[in-house]
Amino acid sequence: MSYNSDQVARALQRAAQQLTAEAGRLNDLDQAMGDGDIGITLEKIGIALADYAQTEPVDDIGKWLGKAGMAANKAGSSSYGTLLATALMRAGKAATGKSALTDDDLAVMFTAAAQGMQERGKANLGDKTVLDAIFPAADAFAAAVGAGESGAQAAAAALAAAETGRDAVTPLRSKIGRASWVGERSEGKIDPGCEAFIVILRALAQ
Amino acid sequence: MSYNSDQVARALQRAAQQLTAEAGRLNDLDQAMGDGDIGITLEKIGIALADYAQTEPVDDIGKWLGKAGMAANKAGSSSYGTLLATALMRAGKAATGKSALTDDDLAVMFTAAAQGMQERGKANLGDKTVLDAIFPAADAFAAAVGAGESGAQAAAAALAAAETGRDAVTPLRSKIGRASWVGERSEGKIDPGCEAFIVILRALAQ
Amino acid sequence: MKKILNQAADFVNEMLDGLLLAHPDMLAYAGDDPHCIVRADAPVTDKVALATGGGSGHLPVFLGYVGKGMLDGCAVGDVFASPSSDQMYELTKRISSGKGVVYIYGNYGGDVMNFDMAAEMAAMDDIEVRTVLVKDDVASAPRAEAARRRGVAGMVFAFKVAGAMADKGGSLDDVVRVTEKMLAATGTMGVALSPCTVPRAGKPTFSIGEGEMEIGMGIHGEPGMKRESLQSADEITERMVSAILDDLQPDAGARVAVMVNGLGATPPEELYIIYRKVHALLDARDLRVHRPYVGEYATSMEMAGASITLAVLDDELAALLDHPAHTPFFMQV
Amino acid sequence: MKKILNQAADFVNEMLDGLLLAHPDMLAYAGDDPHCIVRADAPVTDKVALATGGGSGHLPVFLGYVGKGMLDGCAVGDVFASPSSDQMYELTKRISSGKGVVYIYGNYGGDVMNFDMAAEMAAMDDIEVRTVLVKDDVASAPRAEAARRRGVAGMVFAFKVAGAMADKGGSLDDVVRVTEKMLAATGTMGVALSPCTVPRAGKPTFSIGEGEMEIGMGIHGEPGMKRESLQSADEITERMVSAILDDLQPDAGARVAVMVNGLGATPPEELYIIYRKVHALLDARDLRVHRPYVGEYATSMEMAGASITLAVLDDELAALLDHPAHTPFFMQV
Ligand SMILES: Nc1ncnc2c1ncn2[C@@H]1O[C@H](COP(=O)(O)OP(=O)(O)O)[C@@H](O)[C@H]1O
Ligand SMILES: Nc1ncnc2c1ncn2[C@@H]1O[C@H](COP(=O)(O)OP(=O)(O)O)[C@@H](O)[C@H]1O
Ligand SMILES: [Mg+2]
Ligand SMILES: [Mg+2]
Ligand SMILES: [Mg+2]
Ligand SMILES: [Mg+2]
Repeated sequence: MSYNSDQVARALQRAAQQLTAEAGRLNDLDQAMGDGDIGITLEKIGIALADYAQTEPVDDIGKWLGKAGMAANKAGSSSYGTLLATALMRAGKAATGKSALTDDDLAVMFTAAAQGMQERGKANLGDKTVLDAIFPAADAFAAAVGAGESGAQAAAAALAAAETGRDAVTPLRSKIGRASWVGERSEGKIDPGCEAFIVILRALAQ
Repeated sequence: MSYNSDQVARALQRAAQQLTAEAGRLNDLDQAMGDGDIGITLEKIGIALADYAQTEPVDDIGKWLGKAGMAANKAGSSSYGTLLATALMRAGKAATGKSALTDDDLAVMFTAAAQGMQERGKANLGDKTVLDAIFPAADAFAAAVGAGESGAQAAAAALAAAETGRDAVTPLRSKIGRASWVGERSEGKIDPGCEAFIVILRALAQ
Repeated sequence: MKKILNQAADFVNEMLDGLLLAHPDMLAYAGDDPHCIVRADAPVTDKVALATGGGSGHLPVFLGYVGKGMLDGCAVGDVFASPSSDQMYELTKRISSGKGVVYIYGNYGGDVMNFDMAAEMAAMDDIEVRTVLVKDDVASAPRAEAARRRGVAGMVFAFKVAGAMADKGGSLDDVVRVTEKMLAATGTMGVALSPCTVPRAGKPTFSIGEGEMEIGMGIHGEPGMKRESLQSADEITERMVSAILDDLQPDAGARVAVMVNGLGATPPEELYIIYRKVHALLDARDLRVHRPYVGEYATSMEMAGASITLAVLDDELAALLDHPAHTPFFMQV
Repeated sequence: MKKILNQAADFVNEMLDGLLLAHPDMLAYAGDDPHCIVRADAPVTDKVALATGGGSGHLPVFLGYVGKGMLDGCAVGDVFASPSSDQMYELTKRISSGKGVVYIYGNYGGDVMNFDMAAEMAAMDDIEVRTVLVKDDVASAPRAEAARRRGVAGMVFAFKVAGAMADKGGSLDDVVRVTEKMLAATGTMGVALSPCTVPRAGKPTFSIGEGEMEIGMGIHGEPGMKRESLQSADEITERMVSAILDDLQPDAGARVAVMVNGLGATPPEELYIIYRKVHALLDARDLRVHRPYVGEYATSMEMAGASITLAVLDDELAALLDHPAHTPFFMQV
């Protein structure tokens, strides 16, 4: 299946609105083992991106996504905000020049986004960060697309993989970022970055 | 009746102990319309006076009371502490050279104490201060002694007059000191200084 | 009560010990009683000596302003309690260099009674003592009863001009004159959002709801004139500034010194939000800010809230305010 | 949430406005974005420029240290949130005078990622940027994982020596060298007694019982390493000093700079009670206090608690620490 620029803009808008809607819940997760601002950041980013998606006409989808990343960084630049901005910029870079996207394109962009987050934040898998949700999700998406499944099926597989990834690290102790400083008290608590990523993915998959 | 130096020392000790015992309750009164320290002050003074009365032998009762006043001022020098110290010093001055006290002496000392408080604090009757308890009490004491009543009867009359004085000003607005700054909120609240004086008087009268 | 302390009874003495260990170049004990503290170089020859005193729990008030260009000594009471007349008298003897001593302190019953007693004792030693009472809190009584007003943050301006005049070699009369002139032109008003706890009492001075504030509170954790629902920073500021200006009645074009003072728990961020509005309000009335002081100058331990002090300056007062000073809590070059 | 503010969303911008209105002689906006603030006289010719940045809510950190003898500029984020890489980049261009720029800031993910991005952008303009990360909190990770430690009050010592070296005309290498040397010899630890509230969040960062404290907390209202029952000032101090000295391992006889820092609501009285014990503990280990700083240097709005920072000095560091500085919140002559 192929997605036109309108569909891409609407998908970004859905994700943006969902971040705003779930900001409070996400913030509570960050309050439990961080500084309680991921929701504040994501609300600001959600508002900025919804505005961007509504007002900025899409021509080159790649460039459009890249600029969305820059708008996100301006709006909210906590760790997660910056990682999200980087992911958007990298996904955009992987789609430069395109006016429509295939499922294969999406798979490539998904992986580029994950790698961008990894390079910017220098965390490892298992450190209990968003990486533990986005990498399995990107892999599952690519595998499903490779196996000829539909975009919707691939998205469902990615979502399931992200949730499994999130749950797998929940019992662990955070090894990087603010949550690492609360030590053993991070054990058993959901990583807010994983959860925020799932919120985004669910909105995109709709 | 006549009181020897032992009895005077024991009376001071009783008053001192009672101040310490009732410090918490008195403090709550000051908290309601002042800065919540009259009990702290009176506890410190109570401890210092109890110690003084126990260790300092009485020879000249007047001088002994004067020095008790100085010890009180060192121990606690809030408004009430200073007024109490002044009262002790003035009562002492009125009894200089005596090794025993008559009820007439007590009447004179009582009035000197009240006047000392008035001169030091420059308040007027009706301002809602300790003066509104001590002046009626001193007057009642002198009147009873003048009418040939016993010391115990005179003390009971003084106590009743102090209580009536306290109750008469309770509905009023404080006109001087910290309580005056809470304005109308002082109305209906018992003046802690009146109450503290009644505690002392009751202990002395025993 | 949630405080970092050892025994409540040792609170003041240990605080003093820490202060003197940290600032041995600036402060010294006057003698055996740790509650009498003087400039390290006291007595300063041929200078009018300035003394203050009052309860603890207000740092930088009072002790924090002892030093070059400000005060010569301070008698320190227990938390929110007056020091004793003996302590004030000892202090007076220790700082006097023969040019006279000025007592500058807040108008509180206990302090007034004890300083008056100390002045009587000092007179017997032929030390000339003059008293200037600080009564800057416009909320504590109407102008007609100004003698009843209490002293709050405005006392810092009094210390500053008195200290500068003494530092410049002014006479006893000069020092008293400029201090009184400054105070006649100074007004303060405050709001409290939370109470504080006297260590020995162990419970808060008052209780207050989440959405309430005390208007016109003092710096001893005492409640204010009125309790109201919490307003915005701009509304609170406008209210305080109006009350002070109504009281001071400055001429248009006048220079005004401004102090936005935190009571303890209120962060500098909020003080600057207040200052922003003060500045705008003065601007709108054609008043010029001469020297803004934003920070903690007179506190009530961990109380949340703020006060605003305005002082209308003439050339002499402005110059005295600008004079350098160097104390543990106040530095101006 | 009990704060003096207008709209939570305006908290930072109004605070900045107030700060710049109060200190026009010292601070200026770098351009149109109010979150980029520079020394009033920036760029300073022929001087290595120093930039910092981070979330708001920590005054005097970060902005309060911009000024003569310290920093050239600061990128200001929302409360406890990193400023953006764009803002840092704009700031960098505005303060650079060609001798290089040093970024000195706390080791927090958001800040690191954004400052790294800013440095990449500046490199394209041929501005040489070097980074020194502050990681002084010994409680945030064991020494073996020191790279993971967060930056807290010790950053003030880093600003101080870097600023002094730059002020004295040092090269980019010199500035980086002394800043790294200072930080290698600096350790901090803190305790929190109460949380704080981010205005936009509207509820406290954590909840804590009457008799509890958080050991080893950060300055963002985040909980600490452990929750324990509240101890006495001496016990808390002993615990913090031991942890830092175990980490720094100073030689007997060494000179140590000391900072006893209040987190916001803790009054100076309590800080001096802590200082008293720090002094005694250092004395007992034959360590000499070089320069005690007692006050609020790095805060978390209205959080109650304190941190202790120790820095082992050699002659060069001691001289740099003693160098004069003059900023809105820090003055040394
Ligand atoms: N270095 C990193 N690499 C990848 N993810 C990270 C990193 N640091 C933090 N995160 C993610 O970001 C989330 C926290 O985001 P946020 O609240 O914005 O961080 P902060 O407030 O510490 O800047 C964490 O739950 C984690 O998933
Ligand atoms: N000027 C005064 N003259 C007489 N009594 C006074 C005066 N000021 C205060 N008082 C009495 O002292 C009591 C308060 O005592 P205290 O708590 O020691 O005062 P503060 O804390 O204001 O120094 C009041 O209840 C009142 O009875
Ligand atoms: Mg966070
Ligand atoms: Mg009282
Ligand atoms: Mg009192
Ligand atoms: Mg954050």
